[in-house]
Amino acid sequence: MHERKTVLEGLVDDGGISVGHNNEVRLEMLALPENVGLARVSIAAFASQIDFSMGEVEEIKVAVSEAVSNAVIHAYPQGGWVKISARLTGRLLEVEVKDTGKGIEDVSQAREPSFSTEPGRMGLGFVFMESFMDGMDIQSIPGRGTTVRMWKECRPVEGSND
Amino acid sequence: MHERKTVLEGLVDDGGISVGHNNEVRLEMLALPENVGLARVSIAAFASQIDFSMGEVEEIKVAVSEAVSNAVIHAYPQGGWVKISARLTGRLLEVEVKDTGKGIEDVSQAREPSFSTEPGRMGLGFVFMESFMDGMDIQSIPGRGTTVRMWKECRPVEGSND
Amino acid sequence: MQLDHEIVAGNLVFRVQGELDLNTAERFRLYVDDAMDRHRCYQAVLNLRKVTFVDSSGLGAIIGRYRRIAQRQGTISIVSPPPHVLSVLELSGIKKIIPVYSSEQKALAPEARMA
Amino acid sequence: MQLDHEIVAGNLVFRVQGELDLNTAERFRLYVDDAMDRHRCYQAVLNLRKVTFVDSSGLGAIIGRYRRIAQRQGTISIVSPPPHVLSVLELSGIKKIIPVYSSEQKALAPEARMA
Ligand SMILES: Nc1ncnc2c1ncn2[C@@H]1O[C@H](COP(=O)(O)OP(=O)(O)O)[C@@H](O)[C@H]1O
Ligand SMILES: Nc1ncnc2c1ncn2[C@@H]1O[C@H](COP(=O)(O)OP(=O)(O)O)[C@@H](O)[C@H]1O
Repeated sequence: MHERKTVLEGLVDDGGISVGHNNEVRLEMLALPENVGLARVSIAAFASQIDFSMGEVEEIKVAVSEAVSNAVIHAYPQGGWVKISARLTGRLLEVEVKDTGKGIEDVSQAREPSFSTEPGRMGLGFVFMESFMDGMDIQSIPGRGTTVRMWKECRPVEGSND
Repeated sequence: MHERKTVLEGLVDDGGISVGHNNEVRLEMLALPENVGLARVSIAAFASQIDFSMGEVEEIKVAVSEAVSNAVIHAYPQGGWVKISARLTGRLLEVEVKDTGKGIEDVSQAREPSFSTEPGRMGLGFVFMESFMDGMDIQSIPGRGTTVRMWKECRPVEGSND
Repeated sequence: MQLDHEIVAGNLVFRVQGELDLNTAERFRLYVDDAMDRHRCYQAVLNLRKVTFVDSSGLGAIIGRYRRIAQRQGTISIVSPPPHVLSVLELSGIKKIIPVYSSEQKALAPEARMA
Repeated sequence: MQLDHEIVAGNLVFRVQGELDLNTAERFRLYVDDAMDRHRCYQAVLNLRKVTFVDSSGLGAIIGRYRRIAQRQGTISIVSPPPHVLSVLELSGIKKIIPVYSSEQKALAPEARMA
Protein backbone atom coordinates (compact mmCIF):
# COMPACT_ATOMS: atom_id res chain seq x y z
CA MET A 1 0.00 0.00 0.00
CA HIS A 2 2.84 2.42 0.67
CA GLU A 3 4.44 2.90 -2.71
CA ARG A 4 7.78 4.60 -2.33
CA LYS A 5 7.75 7.71 -4.45
CA THR A 6 11.42 8.29 -5.01
CA VAL A 7 12.33 5.24 -6.99
CA LEU A 8 14.34 6.63 -9.88
CA GLU A 9 11.51 7.17 -12.29
CA GLY A 10 12.90 7.12 -15.76
CA LEU A 11 16.35 8.39 -15.08
CA VAL A 12 16.78 11.22 -12.69
CA ASP A 13 14.91 11.56 -9.49
CA ASP A 14 13.89 14.66 -7.78
CA GLY A 15 13.31 16.77 -4.68
CA GLY A 16 13.79 14.02 -2.13
CA ILE A 17 17.29 13.76 -0.75
CA SER A 18 17.24 10.06 -0.12
CA VAL A 19 20.34 9.83 2.00
CA GLY A 20 18.82 11.78 4.84
CA HIS A 21 19.84 15.29 5.80
CA ASN A 22 19.39 17.86 8.51
CA ASN A 23 16.81 20.59 8.32
CA GLU A 24 14.45 22.53 10.52
CA VAL A 25 11.31 24.59 10.12
CA ARG A 26 9.08 26.46 12.57
CA LEU A 27 5.52 27.49 12.01
CA GLU A 28 3.35 29.76 14.14
CA MET A 29 -0.31 30.16 13.38
CA LEU A 30 -3.53 31.41 14.86
CA ALA A 31 -5.52 28.54 16.38
CA LEU A 32 -8.24 28.51 13.72
CA PRO A 33 -9.88 25.51 12.03
CA GLU A 34 -8.86 26.80 8.59
CA ASN A 35 -5.19 26.65 9.59
CA VAL A 36 -5.20 22.93 10.35
CA GLY A 37 -4.86 22.14 6.64
CA LEU A 38 -2.04 24.63 6.27
CA ALA A 39 -0.09 22.95 9.08
CA ARG A 40 -0.66 19.55 7.49
CA VAL A 41 0.43 20.62 4.03
CA SER A 42 3.54 22.40 5.31
CA ILE A 43 4.76 19.51 7.42
CA ALA A 44 3.98 17.05 4.60
CA ALA A 45 6.10 19.15 2.21
CA PHE A 46 8.87 19.16 4.81
CA ALA A 47 8.68 15.39 5.39
CA SER A 48 8.79 14.80 1.63
CA GLN A 49 12.35 16.09 1.60
CA ILE A 50 13.40 12.60 2.63
CA ASP A 51 12.01 9.50 0.99
CA PHE A 52 8.99 8.73 3.15
CA SER A 53 6.48 6.74 1.10
CA MET A 54 3.26 8.41 0.02
CA GLY A 55 1.41 6.31 2.62
CA GLU A 56 3.78 7.44 5.36
CA VAL A 57 3.34 11.09 4.38
CA GLU A 58 -0.44 10.58 4.65
CA GLU A 59 0.08 9.17 8.15
CA ILE A 60 2.20 12.16 9.15
CA LYS A 61 -0.55 14.44 7.83
CA VAL A 62 -3.16 12.75 10.02
CA ALA A 63 -0.92 12.98 13.11
CA VAL A 64 -0.21 16.68 12.57
CA SER A 65 -3.86 17.35 11.85
CA GLU A 66 -4.90 15.71 15.14
CA ALA A 67 -2.37 17.62 17.24
CA VAL A 68 -3.19 21.00 15.71
CA SER A 69 -6.94 20.35 15.83
CA ASN A 70 -6.61 19.58 19.54
CA ALA A 71 -4.93 22.93 20.14
CA VAL A 72 -7.72 24.68 18.23
CA ILE A 73 -10.59 22.85 19.97
CA HIS A 74 -9.38 22.03 23.46
CA ALA A 75 -6.53 24.40 24.30
CA TYR A 76 -7.99 27.68 23.13
CA PRO A 77 -11.73 28.05 23.36
CA GLN A 78 -11.00 31.81 23.04
CA GLY A 79 -8.25 31.59 20.42
CA GLY A 80 -4.48 31.79 20.64
CA TRP A 81 -1.30 30.76 18.84
CA VAL A 82 -0.09 27.29 17.94
CA LYS A 83 3.62 26.68 17.37
CA ILE A 84 4.76 23.79 15.27
CA SER A 85 8.35 22.89 14.77
CA ALA A 86 9.73 20.09 12.65
CA ARG A 87 13.20 18.73 12.38
CA LEU A 88 14.88 16.24 10.09
CA THR A 89 17.98 14.56 11.49
CA GLY A 90 19.28 12.01 9.05
CA ARG A 91 16.28 9.77 8.53
CA LEU A 92 14.35 10.87 11.60
CA LEU A 93 11.44 13.32 11.48
CA GLU A 94 10.42 14.99 14.73
CA VAL A 95 7.37 17.23 15.00
CA GLU A 96 6.44 19.32 18.03
CA VAL A 97 3.05 20.99 18.41
CA LYS A 98 2.85 23.46 21.25
CA ASP A 99 0.10 25.61 22.71
CA THR A 100 -0.05 27.83 25.78
CA GLY A 101 -3.71 27.07 26.43
CA LYS A 102 -5.81 25.18 28.94
CA GLY A 103 -3.59 22.15 29.48
CA ILE A 104 -4.59 18.57 30.28
CA GLU A 105 -5.47 17.46 33.82
CA ASP A 106 -4.82 13.76 33.36
CA VAL A 107 -2.57 12.93 30.42
CA SER A 108 -2.78 9.14 30.69
CA GLN A 109 -6.58 9.32 30.71
CA ALA A 110 -6.49 11.68 27.71
CA ARG A 111 -4.43 9.13 25.78
CA GLU A 112 -7.06 6.39 26.21
CA PRO A 113 -9.05 5.44 23.11
CA SER A 114 -12.53 7.00 23.11
CA PHE A 115 -11.76 9.38 25.96
CA SER A 116 -12.87 12.91 25.17
CA THR A 117 -13.97 15.88 27.27
CA GLU A 118 -15.89 17.25 24.31
CA PRO A 119 -19.28 15.76 23.42
CA GLY A 120 -19.44 14.68 19.80
CA ARG A 121 -15.68 14.12 19.49
CA MET A 122 -14.29 10.64 19.06
CA GLY A 123 -11.40 10.59 21.51
CA LEU A 124 -9.18 9.18 18.79
CA GLY A 125 -6.76 12.08 18.30
CA PHE A 126 -3.96 10.75 20.50
CA VAL A 127 -4.64 7.19 19.31
CA PHE A 128 -4.08 8.29 15.70
CA MET A 129 -0.94 10.25 16.60
CA GLU A 130 0.50 7.21 18.33
CA SER A 131 -0.50 4.73 15.65
CA PHE A 132 0.66 6.77 12.69
CA MET A 133 3.97 7.90 14.14
CA ASP A 134 6.73 5.80 15.72
CA GLY A 135 6.30 7.50 19.06
CA MET A 136 4.63 10.35 20.90
CA ASP A 137 5.28 12.22 24.11
CA ILE A 138 2.91 14.67 25.83
CA GLN A 139 3.95 17.41 28.24
CA SER A 140 1.09 19.37 29.74
CA ILE A 141 0.54 21.72 32.65
CA PRO A 142 -3.06 22.68 33.45
CA GLY A 143 -3.51 26.39 32.86
CA ARG A 144 -0.15 26.64 31.12
CA GLY A 145 -0.40 24.61 27.96
CA THR A 146 0.47 21.42 26.14
CA THR A 147 3.38 20.25 24.02
CA VAL A 148 3.04 17.13 21.91
CA ARG A 149 6.21 15.68 20.43
CA MET A 150 6.02 12.95 17.79
CA TRP A 151 8.64 11.21 15.70
CA LYS A 152 8.84 8.87 12.76
CA GLU A 153 11.76 7.24 11.08
CA CYS A 154 12.07 6.89 7.36
CA ARG A 155 13.20 3.32 6.83
CA PRO A 156 15.18 2.36 3.75
CA VAL A 157 13.17 0.70 1.01
CA GLU A 158 13.71 -3.05 0.93
CA GLY A 159 13.42 -4.46 -2.56
CA SER A 160 9.89 -3.73 -3.74
CA ASN A 161 7.19 -1.84 -1.91
CA ASP A 162 6.29 -2.69 1.65
CA MET B 1 -6.64 32.38 -17.97
CA HIS B 2 -7.33 32.79 -14.28
CA GLU B 3 -10.24 30.50 -13.62
CA ARG B 4 -11.76 31.26 -10.24
CA LYS B 5 -11.78 28.09 -8.23
CA THR B 6 -14.55 28.80 -5.78
CA VAL B 7 -17.51 28.94 -8.12
CA LEU B 8 -20.11 26.81 -6.38
CA GLU B 9 -19.28 23.54 -7.96
CA GLY B 10 -22.33 21.37 -7.85
CA LEU B 11 -23.90 22.62 -4.68
CA VAL B 12 -21.74 23.40 -1.75
CA ASP B 13 -18.43 25.11 -1.95
CA ASP B 14 -15.48 24.53 0.19
CA GLY B 15 -12.44 25.70 2.16
CA GLY B 16 -12.28 29.25 0.81
CA ILE B 17 -14.00 31.83 2.98
CA SER B 18 -15.05 34.11 0.17
CA VAL B 19 -16.06 37.09 2.24
CA GLY B 20 -12.52 37.72 3.42
CA HIS B 21 -11.29 37.16 6.94
CA ASN B 22 -8.35 37.88 9.18
CA ASN B 23 -5.58 35.41 9.75
CA GLU B 24 -1.85 35.27 10.27
CA VAL B 25 0.92 32.74 9.95
CA ARG B 26 4.67 32.86 10.54
CA LEU B 27 7.25 30.53 9.12
CA GLU B 28 10.92 30.25 10.00
CA MET B 29 13.20 28.04 8.00
CA LEU B 30 16.83 27.32 7.33
CA ALA B 31 18.02 29.11 4.19
CA LEU B 32 18.35 25.98 2.06
CA PRO B 33 17.31 25.45 -1.58
CA GLU B 34 15.05 22.55 -0.59
CA ASN B 35 13.01 24.85 1.66
CA VAL B 36 12.00 27.23 -1.13
CA GLY B 37 9.25 24.84 -2.23
CA LEU B 38 8.02 24.46 1.33
CA ALA B 39 7.67 28.24 1.67
CA ARG B 40 5.80 28.43 -1.61
CA VAL B 41 3.39 25.62 -0.77
CA SER B 42 2.67 26.96 2.72
CA ILE B 43 1.93 30.50 1.56
CA ALA B 44 -0.16 29.18 -1.34
CA ALA B 45 -2.24 27.12 1.12
CA PHE B 46 -2.65 30.23 3.26
CA ALA B 47 -3.64 32.45 0.30
CA SER B 48 -6.18 29.83 -0.79
CA GLN B 49 -8.20 30.58 2.34
CA ILE B 50 -9.69 33.48 0.40
CA ASP B 51 -10.92 33.14 -3.15
CA PHE B 52 -7.83 34.01 -5.14
CA SER B 53 -8.07 32.40 -8.57
CA MET B 54 -5.78 29.47 -9.39
CA GLY B 55 -3.76 31.78 -11.63
CA GLU B 56 -3.35 34.31 -8.85
CA VAL B 57 -2.19 31.61 -6.43
CA GLU B 58 0.43 30.61 -9.03
CA GLU B 59 1.58 34.23 -9.18
CA ILE B 60 1.87 34.39 -5.39
CA LYS B 61 3.91 31.18 -5.48
CA VAL B 62 6.38 32.68 -7.94
CA ALA B 63 6.73 35.88 -5.88
CA VAL B 64 7.37 33.94 -2.65
CA SER B 65 9.77 31.62 -4.42
CA GLU B 66 11.81 34.58 -5.72
CA ALA B 67 12.02 36.30 -2.34
CA VAL B 68 13.01 33.15 -0.46
CA SER B 69 15.47 32.08 -3.18
CA ASN B 70 17.15 35.49 -2.88
CA ALA B 71 17.63 35.00 0.84
CA VAL B 72 19.15 31.57 0.19
CA ILE B 73 21.48 32.69 -2.62
CA HIS B 74 22.37 36.29 -1.90
CA ALA B 75 21.81 36.93 1.80
CA TYR B 76 23.42 33.86 3.29
CA PRO B 77 26.35 32.38 1.41
CA GLN B 78 27.11 30.61 4.73
CA GLY B 79 23.53 29.74 5.69
CA GLY B 80 21.09 31.29 8.14
CA TRP B 81 17.38 31.61 8.89
CA VAL B 82 14.63 33.08 6.72
CA LYS B 83 11.45 34.37 8.34
CA ILE B 84 8.27 34.57 6.37
CA SER B 85 5.09 36.04 7.71
CA ALA B 86 1.78 36.26 5.95
CA ARG B 87 -1.35 38.08 6.90
CA LEU B 88 -4.86 38.14 5.51
CA THR B 89 -6.88 41.26 6.31
CA GLY B 90 -10.24 41.08 4.64
CA ARG B 91 -9.32 40.60 1.00
CA LEU B 92 -5.70 41.71 1.28
CA LEU B 93 -2.78 39.29 1.45
CA GLU B 94 0.53 40.61 2.74
CA VAL B 95 3.71 38.55 2.73
CA GLU B 96 6.95 39.55 4.37
CA VAL B 97 10.23 37.71 3.74
CA LYS B 98 13.03 38.67 6.08
CA ASP B 99 16.67 37.70 6.41
CA THR B 100 19.48 38.97 8.60
CA GLY B 101 22.13 38.40 5.97
CA LYS B 102 24.35 40.46 3.71
CA GLY B 103 21.92 43.22 2.76
CA ILE B 104 21.70 45.18 -0.50
CA GLU B 105 23.99 48.16 -1.22
CA ASP B 106 21.80 49.83 -3.82
CA VAL B 107 18.16 48.81 -3.68
CA SER B 108 16.97 50.76 -6.72
CA GLN B 109 19.73 49.21 -8.83
CA ALA B 110 18.82 45.76 -7.49
CA ARG B 111 15.22 46.27 -8.63
CA GLU B 112 16.24 46.91 -12.23
CA PRO B 113 15.43 44.17 -14.73
CA SER B 114 18.48 42.04 -15.58
CA PHE B 115 20.57 43.43 -12.74
CA SER B 116 22.26 40.67 -10.78
CA THR B 117 25.45 40.45 -8.75
CA GLU B 118 25.58 36.72 -9.36
CA PRO B 119 26.86 35.41 -12.70
CA GLY B 120 24.38 33.04 -14.30
CA ARG B 121 21.33 34.54 -12.57
CA MET B 122 18.75 36.40 -14.54
CA GLY B 123 18.16 39.49 -12.42
CA LEU B 124 14.42 38.92 -12.70
CA GLY B 125 13.56 38.08 -9.09
CA PHE B 126 12.40 41.54 -8.05
CA VAL B 127 10.77 42.06 -11.46
CA PHE B 128 8.65 38.93 -10.94
CA MET B 129 7.75 39.90 -7.37
CA GLU B 130 6.59 43.31 -8.57
CA SER B 131 4.71 42.01 -11.60
CA PHE B 132 2.94 39.16 -9.87
CA MET B 133 1.93 41.05 -6.75
CA ASP B 134 0.10 44.37 -6.46
CA GLY B 135 3.05 46.02 -4.77
CA MET B 136 6.44 45.42 -3.18
CA ASP B 137 8.61 47.28 -0.74
CA ILE B 138 12.27 46.50 0.10
CA GLN B 139 14.05 47.50 3.29
CA SER B 140 17.71 46.60 3.41
CA ILE B 141 20.75 47.54 5.46
CA PRO B 142 24.13 46.28 4.22
CA GLY B 143 25.55 43.86 6.76
CA ARG B 144 22.24 43.69 8.63
CA GLY B 145 19.74 42.10 6.31
CA THR B 146 16.81 42.54 3.97
CA THR B 147 13.04 42.60 4.40
CA VAL B 148 10.81 42.31 1.35
CA ARG B 149 7.13 43.10 1.83
CA MET B 150 4.64 42.27 -0.91
CA TRP B 151 0.88 42.51 -1.08
CA LYS B 152 -1.93 41.42 -3.35
CA GLU B 153 -5.62 42.04 -3.19
CA CYS B 154 -8.19 39.42 -3.98
CA ARG B 155 -10.71 41.18 -6.19
CA PRO B 156 -14.29 40.00 -6.33
CA VAL B 157 -15.16 37.87 -9.35
CA GLU B 158 -17.08 39.84 -11.96
CA GLY B 159 -19.46 37.64 -13.92
CA SER B 160 -17.29 35.13 -15.77
CA ASN B 161 -13.56 34.65 -15.50
CA ASP B 162 -11.20 37.56 -16.01
CA MET C 1 -14.31 20.02 0.41
CA GLN C 2 -17.07 19.84 -2.17
CA LEU C 3 -20.31 17.95 -1.87
CA ASP C 4 -22.87 16.71 -4.26
CA HIS C 5 -25.87 14.43 -3.95
CA GLU C 6 -28.19 12.44 -6.15
CA ILE C 7 -31.12 10.13 -5.56
CA VAL C 8 -30.48 6.68 -6.99
CA ALA C 9 -33.02 3.90 -6.54
CA GLY C 10 -34.47 5.47 -3.39
CA ASN C 11 -31.06 6.13 -1.85
CA LEU C 12 -29.33 9.43 -1.27
CA VAL C 13 -25.86 9.11 -2.77
CA PHE C 14 -23.44 11.74 -1.45
CA ARG C 15 -20.22 12.33 -3.35
CA VAL C 16 -17.53 14.00 -1.29
CA GLN C 17 -14.44 15.67 -2.74
CA GLY C 18 -11.38 17.04 -0.96
CA GLU C 19 -10.54 17.16 2.73
CA LEU C 20 -12.79 16.11 5.58
CA ASP C 21 -11.29 17.63 8.72
CA LEU C 22 -12.06 20.08 11.54
CA ASN C 23 -12.47 22.87 9.03
CA THR C 24 -15.02 21.10 6.84
CA ALA C 25 -16.74 18.59 9.19
CA GLU C 26 -19.49 21.03 10.17
CA ARG C 27 -20.33 21.86 6.56
CA PHE C 28 -20.45 18.14 5.78
CA ARG C 29 -22.84 17.59 8.70
CA LEU C 30 -25.16 20.44 7.68
CA TYR C 31 -25.23 19.41 4.05
CA VAL C 32 -25.96 15.73 4.64
CA ASP C 33 -28.56 16.27 7.37
CA ASP C 34 -30.33 18.94 5.37
CA ALA C 35 -30.49 16.82 2.19
CA MET C 36 -31.82 13.82 4.12
CA ASP C 37 -34.45 15.90 5.92
CA ARG C 38 -35.57 17.67 2.75
CA HIS C 39 -35.95 14.40 0.86
CA ARG C 40 -37.17 12.52 3.93
CA CYS C 41 -34.80 9.82 2.89
CA TYR C 42 -32.50 8.10 5.39
CA GLN C 43 -30.86 5.60 3.09
CA ALA C 44 -27.44 7.16 2.63
CA VAL C 45 -24.46 6.13 0.52
CA LEU C 46 -21.25 8.13 1.09
CA ASN C 47 -19.00 7.96 -1.93
CA LEU C 48 -15.51 8.88 -0.66
CA ARG C 49 -13.62 8.13 -3.88
CA LYS C 50 -12.46 11.71 -4.30
CA VAL C 51 -11.72 12.37 -0.64
CA THR C 52 -8.08 13.37 -0.25
CA PHE C 53 -7.87 13.46 3.53
CA VAL C 54 -9.81 12.29 6.62
CA ASP C 55 -8.82 12.60 10.27
CA SER C 56 -10.70 11.97 13.51
CA SER C 57 -12.75 15.17 13.11
CA GLY C 58 -13.87 13.95 9.69
CA LEU C 59 -14.62 10.48 11.07
CA GLY C 60 -16.60 12.08 13.88
CA ALA C 61 -18.83 13.76 11.30
CA ILE C 62 -19.39 10.41 9.54
CA ILE C 63 -20.16 8.59 12.80
CA GLY C 64 -22.53 11.42 13.73
CA ARG C 65 -24.46 10.83 10.49
CA TYR C 66 -24.50 7.09 11.21
CA ARG C 67 -26.09 7.71 14.65
CA ARG C 68 -28.66 10.14 13.33
CA ILE C 69 -29.62 7.78 10.50
CA ALA C 70 -29.80 4.79 12.86
CA GLN C 71 -32.26 6.70 15.08
CA ARG C 72 -34.47 7.07 12.02
CA GLN C 73 -34.18 3.37 11.13
CA GLY C 74 -32.19 4.24 8.01
CA THR C 75 -29.05 2.77 6.50
CA ILE C 76 -25.64 4.16 5.64
CA SER C 77 -22.72 2.78 3.68
CA ILE C 78 -19.34 3.96 2.49
CA VAL C 79 -18.10 3.58 -1.07
CA SER C 80 -14.58 3.54 -2.57
CA PRO C 81 -12.43 5.02 0.20
CA PRO C 82 -8.86 5.57 -1.09
CA PRO C 83 -6.15 3.50 0.70
CA HIS C 84 -5.14 6.15 3.25
CA VAL C 85 -8.79 6.86 4.08
CA LEU C 86 -9.45 3.14 4.44
CA SER C 87 -6.60 2.78 6.95
CA VAL C 88 -8.15 5.54 9.08
CA LEU C 89 -11.56 3.81 8.87
CA GLU C 90 -10.00 0.53 9.92
CA LEU C 91 -8.01 1.96 12.81
CA SER C 92 -11.09 3.71 14.18
CA GLY C 93 -13.26 0.59 14.04
CA ILE C 94 -15.84 2.37 11.87
CA LYS C 95 -15.51 -0.38 9.30
CA LYS C 96 -17.15 -2.69 11.81
CA ILE C 97 -20.32 -0.64 12.04
CA ILE C 98 -20.62 0.94 8.59
CA PRO C 99 -20.34 -1.38 5.56
CA VAL C 100 -17.73 -0.41 2.98
CA TYR C 101 -18.23 -1.19 -0.73
CA SER C 102 -15.96 -0.87 -3.71
CA SER C 103 -18.59 0.75 -5.95
CA GLU C 104 -21.92 2.57 -5.78
CA GLN C 105 -23.53 -0.29 -7.69
CA LYS C 106 -22.48 -2.76 -5.01
CA ALA C 107 -23.68 -0.49 -2.21
CA LEU C 108 -27.03 -0.09 -3.96
CA ALA C 109 -27.57 -3.77 -4.79
CA PRO C 110 -30.63 -5.23 -3.04
CA GLU C 111 -28.47 -7.79 -1.20
CA ALA C 112 -26.39 -4.97 0.27
CA ARG C 113 -29.44 -3.04 1.43
CA MET C 114 -30.70 -6.12 3.30
CA ALA C 115 -27.71 -6.07 5.61
CA MET D 1 11.37 17.29 -10.66
CA GLN D 2 11.70 14.27 -12.89
CA LEU D 3 13.41 14.12 -16.25
CA ASP D 4 13.32 11.84 -19.18
CA HIS D 5 14.70 12.01 -22.69
CA GLU D 6 14.23 10.34 -26.02
CA ILE D 7 15.75 10.76 -29.47
CA VAL D 8 13.09 11.55 -32.04
CA ALA D 9 14.07 12.26 -35.64
CA GLY D 10 17.56 13.40 -34.69
CA ASN D 11 16.34 15.61 -31.87
CA LEU D 12 16.75 15.15 -28.15
CA VAL D 13 13.31 15.49 -26.64
CA PHE D 14 13.42 16.22 -22.89
CA ARG D 15 10.26 15.71 -20.87
CA VAL D 16 10.25 17.57 -17.59
CA GLN D 17 7.87 16.85 -14.70
CA GLY D 18 7.33 18.79 -11.49
CA GLU D 19 8.96 21.95 -10.22
CA LEU D 20 11.82 23.81 -11.87
CA ASP D 21 13.23 26.12 -9.20
CA LEU D 22 16.40 26.84 -7.20
CA ASN D 23 16.30 23.36 -5.74
CA THR D 24 16.09 21.51 -9.05
CA ALA D 25 17.71 23.88 -11.59
CA GLU D 26 21.19 22.40 -11.13
CA ARG D 27 19.97 18.84 -11.65
CA PHE D 28 18.12 19.96 -14.76
CA ARG D 29 21.32 21.58 -16.07
CA LEU D 30 23.46 18.51 -15.41
CA TYR D 31 20.96 16.12 -16.93
CA VAL D 32 20.38 18.06 -20.14
CA ASP D 33 24.04 18.92 -20.74
CA ASP D 34 25.13 15.38 -20.08
CA ALA D 35 22.53 13.85 -22.41
CA MET D 36 23.44 16.27 -25.19
CA ASP D 37 27.16 15.66 -24.79
CA ARG D 38 26.77 11.90 -24.68
CA HIS D 39 24.62 11.82 -27.80
CA ARG D 40 26.57 14.68 -29.43
CA CYS D 41 23.22 16.09 -30.33
CA TYR D 42 22.43 19.78 -29.85
CA GLN D 43 18.92 19.82 -31.25
CA ALA D 44 16.85 20.04 -28.08
CA VAL D 45 13.11 20.06 -27.52
CA LEU D 46 11.97 20.80 -23.96
CA ASN D 47 8.54 19.40 -23.31
CA LEU D 48 7.20 21.33 -20.29
CA ARG D 49 3.66 19.95 -20.35
CA LYS D 50 3.99 18.31 -16.93
CA VAL D 51 5.90 21.17 -15.30
CA THR D 52 3.97 22.42 -12.28
CA PHE D 53 6.13 25.42 -11.39
CA VAL D 54 8.84 27.63 -12.88
CA ASP D 55 10.43 30.73 -11.38
CA SER D 56 13.45 32.83 -12.39
CA SER D 57 15.90 30.17 -11.17
CA GLY D 58 14.17 27.64 -13.44
CA LEU D 59 14.16 30.09 -16.34
CA GLY D 60 17.85 30.74 -15.74
CA ALA D 61 18.54 27.05 -16.24
CA ILE D 62 16.57 27.05 -19.50
CA ILE D 63 18.33 30.19 -20.79
CA GLY D 64 21.66 28.63 -19.80
CA ARG D 65 20.86 25.61 -22.01
CA TYR D 66 19.85 27.95 -24.84
CA ARG D 67 23.24 29.74 -24.65
CA ARG D 68 25.22 26.51 -24.53
CA ILE D 69 23.31 25.06 -27.46
CA ALA D 70 23.63 28.28 -29.46
CA GLN D 71 27.43 28.14 -29.02
CA ARG D 72 27.32 24.70 -30.61
CA GLN D 73 25.13 25.91 -33.50
CA GLY D 74 22.25 23.81 -32.19
CA THR D 75 18.57 24.58 -31.78
CA ILE D 76 16.20 24.57 -28.82
CA SER D 77 12.45 24.86 -28.55
CA ILE D 78 9.83 24.67 -25.82
CA VAL D 79 6.70 22.54 -26.06
CA SER D 80 3.33 22.79 -24.27
CA PRO D 81 4.05 25.08 -21.32
CA PRO D 82 0.99 25.21 -19.01
CA PRO D 83 -0.68 28.66 -18.70
CA HIS D 84 1.17 29.78 -15.56
CA VAL D 85 4.52 28.67 -17.01
CA LEU D 86 3.72 30.49 -20.24
CA SER D 87 3.07 33.73 -18.37
CA VAL D 88 6.50 33.47 -16.73
CA LEU D 89 8.11 32.80 -20.15
CA GLU D 90 6.34 35.82 -21.60
CA LEU D 91 7.22 38.18 -18.77
CA SER D 92 10.89 37.19 -18.97
CA GLY D 93 11.12 37.74 -22.72
CA ILE D 94 12.32 34.16 -23.28
CA LYS D 95 9.46 33.61 -25.70
CA LYS D 96 11.21 36.06 -28.04
CA ILE D 97 14.38 33.98 -28.26
CA ILE D 98 13.16 30.40 -27.84
CA PRO D 99 10.27 29.25 -30.05
CA VAL D 100 7.28 27.79 -28.22
CA TYR D 101 5.12 25.06 -29.81
CA SER D 102 1.88 23.47 -28.76
CA SER D 103 3.04 19.90 -29.45
CA GLU D 104 6.19 17.85 -29.98
CA GLN D 105 5.06 17.12 -33.55
CA LYS D 106 4.96 20.82 -34.34
CA ALA D 107 8.35 21.43 -32.74
CA LEU D 108 9.83 18.56 -34.75
CA ALA D 109 8.26 19.49 -38.09
CA PRO D 110 10.90 20.36 -40.74
CA GLU D 111 9.49 23.90 -41.08
CA ALA D 112 9.98 24.48 -37.38
CA ARG D 113 13.58 23.23 -37.43
CA MET D 114 14.40 25.70 -40.23
CA ALA D 115 13.66 28.69 -38.02
N1 LIG E 1 -3.88 20.65 23.26
C1 LIG E 1 -4.77 20.29 24.21
N2 LIG E 1 -5.12 21.16 25.19
C2 LIG E 1 -6.01 20.80 26.14
N3 LIG E 1 -6.59 19.58 26.20
C3 LIG E 1 -6.28 18.67 25.25
C4 LIG E 1 -5.37 18.98 24.22
N4 LIG E 1 -5.25 17.89 23.44
C5 LIG E 1 -6.04 16.95 23.96
N5 LIG E 1 -6.68 17.41 25.07
C6 LIG E 1 -7.60 16.65 25.93
O1 LIG E 1 -7.41 15.27 25.70
C7 LIG E 1 -8.63 14.65 25.30
C8 LIG E 1 -8.38 13.54 24.32
O2 LIG E 1 -7.85 14.05 23.12
P1 LIG E 1 -7.97 13.25 21.77
O3 LIG E 1 -7.49 11.86 21.96
O4 LIG E 1 -7.27 14.04 20.70
O5 LIG E 1 -9.53 13.19 21.45
P2 LIG E 1 -10.60 14.31 21.07
O6 LIG E 1 -9.89 15.47 20.44
O7 LIG E 1 -11.49 13.62 20.11
O8 LIG E 1 -11.30 14.71 22.33
C9 LIG E 1 -9.46 15.79 24.75
O9 LIG E 1 -10.85 15.52 24.80
C10 LIG E 1 -9.05 16.95 25.64
O10 LIG E 1 -9.76 16.94 26.87
N1 LIG F 1 17.87 38.96 0.27
C1 LIG F 1 18.90 39.54 -0.37
N2 LIG F 1 20.08 39.74 0.27
C2 LIG F 1 21.13 40.30 -0.36
N3 LIG F 1 21.09 40.72 -1.64
C3 LIG F 1 19.96 40.55 -2.34
C4 LIG F 1 18.81 39.95 -1.75
N4 LIG F 1 17.83 39.91 -2.69
C5 LIG F 1 18.33 40.46 -3.79
N5 LIG F 1 19.62 40.86 -3.60
C6 LIG F 1 20.49 41.55 -4.58
O1 LIG F 1 19.68 42.10 -5.60
C7 LIG F 1 20.06 41.58 -6.88
C8 LIG F 1 18.86 41.47 -7.79
O2 LIG F 1 17.97 40.49 -7.28
P1 LIG F 1 16.93 39.75 -8.24
O3 LIG F 1 16.17 40.77 -9.02
O4 LIG F 1 16.12 38.83 -7.41
O5 LIG F 1 17.82 38.94 -9.27
P2 LIG F 1 18.79 37.67 -9.10
O6 LIG F 1 18.37 36.90 -7.88
O7 LIG F 1 18.57 36.90 -10.34
O8 LIG F 1 20.18 38.20 -8.97
C9 LIG F 1 20.76 40.29 -6.58
O9 LIG F 1 21.66 39.91 -7.60
C10 LIG F 1 21.47 40.59 -5.26
O10 LIG F 1 22.67 41.30 -5.46
